[in-house]
Amino acid sequence: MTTWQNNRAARDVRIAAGAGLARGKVVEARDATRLLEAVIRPGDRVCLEGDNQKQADLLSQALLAVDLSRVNDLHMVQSGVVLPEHLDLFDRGVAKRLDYAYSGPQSARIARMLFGGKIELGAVHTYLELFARYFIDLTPQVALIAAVSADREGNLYTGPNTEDTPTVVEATAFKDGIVIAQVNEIAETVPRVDIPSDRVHFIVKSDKPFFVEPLFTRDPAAITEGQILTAMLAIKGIYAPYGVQRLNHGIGFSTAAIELLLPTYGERLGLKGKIATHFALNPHPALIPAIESGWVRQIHSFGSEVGMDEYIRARSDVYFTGPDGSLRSNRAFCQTAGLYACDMFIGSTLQIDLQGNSSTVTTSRIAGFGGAPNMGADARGRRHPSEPWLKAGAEAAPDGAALLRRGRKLVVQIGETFGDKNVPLFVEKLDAIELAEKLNLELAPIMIYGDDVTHIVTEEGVANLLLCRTAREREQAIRGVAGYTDVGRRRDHGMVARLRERGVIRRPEDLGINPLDADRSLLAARSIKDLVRWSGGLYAPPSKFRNW
Amino acid sequence: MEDLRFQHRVRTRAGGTRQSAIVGVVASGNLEVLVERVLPDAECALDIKTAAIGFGEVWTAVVGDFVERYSPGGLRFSINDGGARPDTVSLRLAQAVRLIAENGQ
Amino acid sequence: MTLDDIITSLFPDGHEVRSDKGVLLGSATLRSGDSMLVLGVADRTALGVDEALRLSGHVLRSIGRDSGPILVLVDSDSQRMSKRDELLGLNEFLAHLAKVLIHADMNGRPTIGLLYGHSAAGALLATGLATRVLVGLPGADPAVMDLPSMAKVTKLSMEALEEKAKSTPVFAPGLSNLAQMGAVHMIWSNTTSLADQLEALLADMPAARDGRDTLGKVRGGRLKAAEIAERVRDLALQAR
Amino acid sequence: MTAPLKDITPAERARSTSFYEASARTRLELLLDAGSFVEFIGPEQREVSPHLKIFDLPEQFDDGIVVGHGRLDGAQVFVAAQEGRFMGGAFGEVHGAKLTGLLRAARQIGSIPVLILFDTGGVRLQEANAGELAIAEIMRAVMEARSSGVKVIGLIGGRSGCYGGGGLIAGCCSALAVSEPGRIAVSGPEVIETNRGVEEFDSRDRALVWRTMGGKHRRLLGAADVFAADNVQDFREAALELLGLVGPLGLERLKAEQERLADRLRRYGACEDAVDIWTAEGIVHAETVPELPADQFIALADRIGRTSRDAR
Repeated sequence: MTTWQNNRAARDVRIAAGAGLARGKVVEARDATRLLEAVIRPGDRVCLEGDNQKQADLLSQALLAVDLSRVNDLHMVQSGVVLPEHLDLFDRGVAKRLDYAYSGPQSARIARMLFGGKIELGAVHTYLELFARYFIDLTPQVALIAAVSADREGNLYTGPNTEDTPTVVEATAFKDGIVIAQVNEIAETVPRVDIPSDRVHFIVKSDKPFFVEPLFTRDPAAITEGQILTAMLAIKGIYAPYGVQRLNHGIGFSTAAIELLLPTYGERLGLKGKIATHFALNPHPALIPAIESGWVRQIHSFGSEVGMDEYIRARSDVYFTGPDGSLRSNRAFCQTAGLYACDMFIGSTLQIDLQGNSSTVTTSRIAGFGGAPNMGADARGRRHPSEPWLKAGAEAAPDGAALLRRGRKLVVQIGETFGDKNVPLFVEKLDAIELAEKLNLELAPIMIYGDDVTHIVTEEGVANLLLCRTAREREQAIRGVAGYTDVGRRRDHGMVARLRERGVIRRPEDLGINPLDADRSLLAARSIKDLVRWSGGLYAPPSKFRNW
Repeated sequence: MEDLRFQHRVRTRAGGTRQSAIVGVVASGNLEVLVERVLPDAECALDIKTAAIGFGEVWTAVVGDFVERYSPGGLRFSINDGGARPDTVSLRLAQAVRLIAENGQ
Repeated sequence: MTLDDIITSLFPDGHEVRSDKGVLLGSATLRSGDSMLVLGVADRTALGVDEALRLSGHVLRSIGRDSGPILVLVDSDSQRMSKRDELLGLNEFLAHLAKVLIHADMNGRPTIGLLYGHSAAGALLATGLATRVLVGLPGADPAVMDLPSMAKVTKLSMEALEEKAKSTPVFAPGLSNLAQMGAVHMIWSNTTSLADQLEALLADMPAARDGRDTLGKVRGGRLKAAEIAERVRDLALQAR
Repeated sequence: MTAPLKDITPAERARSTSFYEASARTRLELLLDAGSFVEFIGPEQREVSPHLKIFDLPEQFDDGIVVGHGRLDGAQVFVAAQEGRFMGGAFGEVHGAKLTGLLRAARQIGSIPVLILFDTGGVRLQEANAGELAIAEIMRAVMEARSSGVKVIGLIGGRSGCYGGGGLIAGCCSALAVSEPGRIAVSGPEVIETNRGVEEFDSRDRALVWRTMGGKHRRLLGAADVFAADNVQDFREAALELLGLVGPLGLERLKAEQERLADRLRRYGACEDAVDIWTAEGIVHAETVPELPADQFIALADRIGRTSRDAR
């Protein structure tokens, strides 16, 4: 006779095996490894929670310490490969196969391990893509998650850094999986219930708070004149003419410069209220002066940012907060918002080729995608109109019938022609392609495809790729803003001049910008301390950013 | 270190009366430009000492564009470069011309 | 030579110099019968706030008494590199010691430094380099900056640094380099009586004016300092 | 924070210019009466370090220090400003000799004060012996100048702080003004960490670095006399205030300094952290001192009342 509840029965056996180590749902930290040995089976799909910000660090250490005869050959399905332990799992043989989205700090080691065959790679995803697969073909059998606090029943408060947790728990708990949470404290009551207790099977009390990386803090003191010029070009050359109100910013210094120019340069241009009012964005400290100056109406966030909690709590008109007052972030929803409800993505990258494809991969590093491709892609399923979207669509296809013409999302790559150590931003061939050839990948790891990119901004000017009609025009438009890189110096001067006449390329002087005005005195805040002052003392930056 | 030297014939004399000016600082990714009004009106020269070896072609292009754009006649530029990017070089050169174009000593 | 050998050879007519955890305090009798104030750092002791304050106090207490010229013996580590010392303001304590020595020297209490062992960085500035005449003994091994640390910062190999050190005294450790720079006025012999050499020096003390840059120029170790200082001085005097 | 761009007076410009961020030349331009600065051995003389080429390193035409004279509220002053971004503002042979020469002139004249705008990591490694000796000569020259009645005022608020021998020179000055980001110490954070281990001193814990060596702690200790907000105008006003306050150096001051430092060791010698010292000073909620805005901090420091101007 066919049985239809095998998975549920198997889950109950696992829970029973773990229950011996628990009082109620609570397991002591010292028993965490024994708990994992009890509930995890060889070959399981395991989601070890961790992304570019928060990390279930205690549980990753516990998993690393398991008895290999009981737990091995796991298939890790996780957003972030960020902690050294995440890769130690593969070195030790606890895990074998990997599907992930982001690997920032481990990007060099993960590349070595892929070459060395230590890791069987499924695929590198965007966040939203990996989340989607949790519900189709990569559903975890066990999820190891991180929360701020739990009550005795197992209701969880995930706090400002809620991030991926609801998505991971949804996919696991409702498909007969086991959810184990590490928490910083066990309280009588939690400030708010982010995860209801019936989805949580075990709780491990950690003796120190889970690790959170301050990934979105850019010290204004490090912003250069070149970045300021580039930011001025973006504001005057793109934000203003398209009237971009709903948008997402990348995490680089150029976009931080834009955020800090809004209350000064943007104000002088009379753009307040007309641009940059609604964001899908982490709580960037650099946006504080714009918020305080009344520029920003609403921000939904993927995660939180270290030191911003009190500021957010005090600015609930702007941020999404729970009944307890603290930020509620949600990566899956914010990624969806960035994909469908924003008219612009603007961010930096490491390499751009002649077609406009961009990548943050270098031959020795595989940093993964994170969320940028979801933001930096035209959403083909979008149906609601907006002015910037329609205008961009019209520029791309001026001859199409207006009522049938798709709009276009503005996907802007911003950067300086040369990056750190004089490495050029523009290349003839992306390192990502070389890497794909070396690793025999079926797809090169492209962050943003050239056909999605609408504008490229450098200190040399703005290239509007929507206005290019041929591949050759597109290539010359890119060369035309590539400055003194090899790519830039090999431009066709005549064609670039014609593109400029058509407004495909706009130089600083075409926009009425004098590069000599790009001065740090334009920044609304020139130091982290200035940001603290703007926040009225509510922003508490982490120690590594202080000079007081 | 690498030494580079450029000499150009230019259309017009640089404006202003200042005899010399200095901008920038020698640090990683930065440079100082000392500009002096010491040459005949139709000439300009740039003497560069750079910590970044092998960028002669890029310098040629940067200097060419700069001279074309500003016509800094009569000026000698002496540059100590800590490996600045071309955009920074262009900016400092422009700043130096702006400063020496002021009136004064 | 050990410290005891040195003190015995310097002061055959007697002394009361005591070492307490590396801090030397006391006085001694010169050939002439006059006394000399003695202080210093021994046993390669690091100079921290406590040590510096005891040394400066010793000098200040002697002022106004007929306690003669001042000898500073130096075999120290660097300044003490600790959180506590910096928390308490080590820079002030070291500066204070130097100031007291310089003040005494300018006010009738000529100072002589005797570098007989190691010294470095802030410790050397506050002791030997704050005296009017710094004497080296053979075997002394001062090091403003040690080569391994330099190699780390400059990212050059030790071999490369040692090679460069052959052509210039300007950065590498060692008594002869410091002598060539004009920091060490003379190197005494350790085979003849130190008392004789001290007597000769006291009988022929150079003027209190700081002539170390000129000395460095004459010895070919520091070719620019004296000239630059002189030019700035002249320009500043004209600007009055 | 930035005022909207418009034509502004020099004082307004000085007020809106961060001392920490400004170059040595900009600091001098805005510190002194407008247009009054005249440089000695300026960059066009190209008196560069003769030693950097041994290491194949780039030179700077002024060797990282600007010296000259100008006017402060109409009165003549000598000034020296270190450029903290060129080799960390470190002392080399030429760099040091320029300051030595300036101090020697001041001594000869006796009545023109000297302002030193420190911004230095200490001795320049590539010419360590020359740099160390230059510092020794400067210390001697400061003492000789002060003994002749010259006021030597140190201003500290640059990005390289005032470290190594720079800290010792600062200790020789008649008085110091310091801002919050300014740091004064001998050993740098990394050096302490290397020598003592990260458990004693974590150099990446910048809050720890600043509360151990930073401007607020130095002001509360009495190691600096005036606390300036981080803008050039505040430093200008601090310099003017100090020039009006300090008197000539003599034995009594050195004795008073001995007592001042001995008192510090007695009171705080057993303290483990700056917060313990501030608590011992009677500050409630001492842990919040780093967060205090400049005006509140100045009021607090004045209430504690530790200064050293009669004891240094």
